[in-house]
Amino acid sequence: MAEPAARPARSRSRLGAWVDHHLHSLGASLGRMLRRPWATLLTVGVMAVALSLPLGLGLVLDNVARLGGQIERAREVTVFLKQDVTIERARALAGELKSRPQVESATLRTPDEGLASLRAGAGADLYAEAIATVGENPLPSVLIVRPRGDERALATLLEALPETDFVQHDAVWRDRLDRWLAFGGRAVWVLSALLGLGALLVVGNTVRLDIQSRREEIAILQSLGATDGFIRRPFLYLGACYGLAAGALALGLLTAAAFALDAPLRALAESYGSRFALSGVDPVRGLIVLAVASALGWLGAGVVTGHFLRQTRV
Amino acid sequence: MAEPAARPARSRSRLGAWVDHHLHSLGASLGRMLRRPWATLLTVGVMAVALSLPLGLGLVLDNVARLGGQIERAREVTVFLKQDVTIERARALAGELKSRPQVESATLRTPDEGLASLRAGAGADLYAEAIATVGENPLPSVLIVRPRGDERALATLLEALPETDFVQHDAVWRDRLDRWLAFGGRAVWVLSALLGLGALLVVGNTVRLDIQSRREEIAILQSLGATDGFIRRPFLYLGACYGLAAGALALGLLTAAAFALDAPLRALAESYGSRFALSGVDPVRGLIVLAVASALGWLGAGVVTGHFLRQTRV
Amino acid sequence: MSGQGPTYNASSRTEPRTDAPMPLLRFDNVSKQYPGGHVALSELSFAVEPGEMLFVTGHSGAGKSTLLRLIHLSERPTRGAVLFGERNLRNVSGRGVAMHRREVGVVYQDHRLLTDRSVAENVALPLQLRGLRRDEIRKRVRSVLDRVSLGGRSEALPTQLSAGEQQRVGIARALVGEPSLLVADEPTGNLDPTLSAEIMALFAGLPERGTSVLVASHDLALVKRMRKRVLVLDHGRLADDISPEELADG
Amino acid sequence: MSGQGPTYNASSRTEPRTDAPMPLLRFDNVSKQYPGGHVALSELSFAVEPGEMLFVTGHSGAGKSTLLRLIHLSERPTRGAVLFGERNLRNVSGRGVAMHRREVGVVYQDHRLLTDRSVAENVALPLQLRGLRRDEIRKRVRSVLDRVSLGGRSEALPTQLSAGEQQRVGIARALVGEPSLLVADEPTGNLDPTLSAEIMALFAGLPERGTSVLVASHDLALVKRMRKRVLVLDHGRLADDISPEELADG
Ligand SMILES: Nc1ncnc2c1ncn2[C@@H]1O[C@H](COP(=O)(O)OP(=O)(O)OP(=O)(O)O)[C@@H](O)[C@H]1O
Ligand SMILES: Nc1ncnc2c1ncn2[C@@H]1O[C@H](COP(=O)(O)OP(=O)(O)OP(=O)(O)O)[C@@H](O)[C@H]1O
Ligand SMILES: [Mg+2]
Ligand SMILES: [Mg+2]
Repeated sequence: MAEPAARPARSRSRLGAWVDHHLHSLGASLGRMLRRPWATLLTVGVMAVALSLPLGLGLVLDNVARLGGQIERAREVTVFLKQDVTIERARALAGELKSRPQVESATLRTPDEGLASLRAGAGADLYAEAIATVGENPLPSVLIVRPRGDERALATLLEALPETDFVQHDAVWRDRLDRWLAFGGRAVWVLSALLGLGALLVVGNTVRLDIQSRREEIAILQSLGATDGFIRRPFLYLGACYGLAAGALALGLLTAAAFALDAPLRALAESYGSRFALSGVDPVRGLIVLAVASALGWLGAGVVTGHFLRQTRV
Repeated sequence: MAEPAARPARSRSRLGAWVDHHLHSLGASLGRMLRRPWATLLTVGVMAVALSLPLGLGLVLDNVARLGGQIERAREVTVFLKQDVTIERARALAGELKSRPQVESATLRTPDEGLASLRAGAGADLYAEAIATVGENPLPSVLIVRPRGDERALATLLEALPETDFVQHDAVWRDRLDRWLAFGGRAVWVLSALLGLGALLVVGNTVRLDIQSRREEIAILQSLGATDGFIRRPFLYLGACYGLAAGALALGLLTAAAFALDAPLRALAESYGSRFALSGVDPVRGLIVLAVASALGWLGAGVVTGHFLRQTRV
Repeated sequence: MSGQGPTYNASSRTEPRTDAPMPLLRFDNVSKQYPGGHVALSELSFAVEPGEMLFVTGHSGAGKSTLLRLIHLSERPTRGAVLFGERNLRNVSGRGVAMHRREVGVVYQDHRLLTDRSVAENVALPLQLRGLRRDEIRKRVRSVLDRVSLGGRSEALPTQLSAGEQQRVGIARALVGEPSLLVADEPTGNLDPTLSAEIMALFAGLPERGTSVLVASHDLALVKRMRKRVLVLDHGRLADDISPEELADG
Repeated sequence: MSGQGPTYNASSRTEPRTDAPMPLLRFDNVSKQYPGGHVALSELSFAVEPGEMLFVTGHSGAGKSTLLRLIHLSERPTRGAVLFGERNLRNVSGRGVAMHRREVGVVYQDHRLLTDRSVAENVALPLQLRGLRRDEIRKRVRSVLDRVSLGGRSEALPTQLSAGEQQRVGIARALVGEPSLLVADEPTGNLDPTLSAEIMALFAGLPERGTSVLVASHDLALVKRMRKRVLVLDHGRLADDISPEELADG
């Protein structure tokens, strides 16, 4: 068969032409996006929303867990001793408890100390004020025990002490928070999967419609001997560009939201006496988000283009 | 000029043809949606998300406000009387307060009653238990006053009474809730506007791409003498259908979410001793949502089609 | 052939004559320059009588399609006026454009069929746009498809047709509305000689039915055989206006 | 003209002969029935030698375009085999289809140009697909556009061209890759007689440059003038296979 005379030039410039073509595809994809700024903004915006919802929820949960962690680190079991236990006995008990392996620390709060702290924080509690105005000190000695490991076992143990009147610990509250956090974590995963799929669909749909409106062009290129790879490439780049832009937009939105919420939340937390600063998206996670978003875009474009190309088989 | 011979038949069947054409346009729009079920699902899905976010947030705020309202209705000003005020004097004071126009009701809680209620709710409060175990009753008499109108003025008034030791009311907490609710309400409006615009854009973009891939067809119809109305109509129907479907989906999503959240929320509320049931979307609001969504779809399609048609002017 | 410049086969119509019958179509010193700067037509003047059939011919790029586009309002002239009956097309806009196009049947050089509708549906379009009843439409479509020898393929899609068949669908679509003027751009470019002759015979019969016909064609053999008036374009200028009598003589 | 049924202008090639030079293209009892049930080609057999130029003619709907589509792998035969050199096109799929199409230049009846790229970019496509260097591409495109008299319009968009100009862009695009076979579907349907003759002369010069040429055309006058081998199709059957000598005699 007569070979086209171009053969020698062909191998010489293969790599150059390959790079050329890839750069051209990338440039064409960017060009297509920029030539239709509104449509691009829309696609990217919708994708960014889809990406930022699970990201945002994830951040909220992170912060709540961090708050929970702070509380957990400060968790305490409060042991109210019987009225007839002397301060000396109480002090000895505290020393004894401290030596146990399940106990991190044990502090005694005498009735006098209790009254003093009540006076200092006056008005915070309905009856505390009332007690504070009473002449006689009706308060018992209190041991504040910080557990090492599971505090529920320790609480049962402390309750069994003969000196103990009753034991108070915040297991119920913490159980509840843990359960909500676990639920929230699962919700984030489900939401991430769903909205990740959504992002994929958004890119896929955009690329699909793009292909639809260019099917004539694609048919012509195919009739001139364009391979599937050649046809597919610009769409893949387009998808990845959409994904990247959407990821960047999502990060921007989250950072803006975190920035806007930080001051009021800080103020709110302070008004409850807590010192809490919102943590935003760290750079590593940001890069991961960008990579995943680009990959989703690429994937969505690839699936749709592949589907279309299979339909054009003769 | 020679008139087409069809003229007589024309006027006879004008209305029929008009109805025919509208039905055909509607049918064609539905057909286009059904022939591309995935793309349709995607468009409708994205629009539904855009619609359900502000709707969902609105529902949440509604419920919170309702909760806040319940609390408000149960709002009380608690007046701690001085230790030296006798029960008789306290009872007389309660009677006197009840006759004032700013006061809805005033109830006396004697020290004994206070102690009894403390014993009943033992363990709930750190020092309450301690007091409850004390032999002597250190508690003062307490008046629980339910205000009519602004309770802050009443609180100031009550504080000025010679018998009053101090006054407690939940103005700070309620102020905070009110401010959050107001903020939330504004956020819902902004979000509604933004995401309503988003829904418009989604439909607009879908219709735009649809037009893009049919511009050849449109050009041919125009060259045969199709009016702008004729060209526009199927797209308008398409937009309205998208909007309607998206509205219905959004309502479905919200109802499902409300249903899924109702049981755990109810359990949670009960564990805090509250009796709270989530309220969902009522039918009237549902119809409004459907109408607005359809209108948004119609509008989005109209804007885009109009823009396209202006470009094809000779 | 007559000399250079526009000449008219009947009386001269450069100055309006109130007593003469109104020409169906009149070009008055029309020039067309495309946005790129390309001058496709320059200072073109001629008139077409109701019930006339004539040809436009000229080399590739001479401006034949441009001339037809001006009549059909797909393009606007840069200078000069195109008059359709009493209507100056310069003043037609918006809805008027659509209404004007319904009065002019067009056969495009590239067919321009809707690929997702059957042959019958394509041909029915002009009637649907006018709001005719369905049974009326069906009857007319059937009859016109028979006239272009496509009666058997009315349910096929355009993509399932050969180029010549597509061209005949385009012709049928232009005919079905019984327009007062039919403009056809190379209507036999994809037809074999036998079919070309048939279609030309069909066109030649239209003036009797009240439709004037303007055909752009390269096919000089065909044009000469028809013995109709011929406008010859050369680089956008009217190089010649040959009457049927001259053709018979030559 | 010879009688009915397939006849070959050189020796008979129905039975393979190992000593004879391999034909460039061979149809072996090829039939094509479109999904709708329409039989476009039936039991077609013929061969094309390397360096040969021949015409396919026949009425509208005879199957000319279908025949060319089979060569170019736009369609697959229902029965029979199409061989391109040693390659049985039945066994070509996937990437092979693309590679095959690069070896065959095609001129489409409906031009099929990319409307958003300039004339030069359209013509450059086949070379870009083969990965040629940019300056090489530019040089070749310029030369081929000159050969179809479009040197001055290389920066225009296809929509800014007349139909005949578009057709010549399509021809240039098919020529630029110097394919081993050029198939052209009605390449002069939109060209005036002078240009048609020029293009045909250009085609006639291709066999010397190593490109065989297969042209489908209705234009019997043109076909006869060329004095090349002519395949006559009639309702999908090979009605005649006329050698140049026979044409010279007739
Ligand atoms: N995709 C298709 N599906 C069904 N039938 C088709 C298809 N393409 C072509 N045909 C039919 O096959 C027959 C041959 O078509 P083809 O296009 O090969 O004819 P042709 O000789 O090129 O005609 P023309 O000169 O009009 O271009 C025609 O009757 C046509 O209707
Ligand atoms: N949209 C356009 N923009 C710029 N130039 C154009 C446009 N359309 C046509 N032209 C140019 O105007 C000239 C006349 O074009 P036209 O299509 O009228 O020619 P034609 O006589 O119909 O030719 P053909 O016989 O090849 O169809 C050509 O040189 C063409 O390049
Ligand atoms: Mg033309
Ligand atoms: Mg053909």
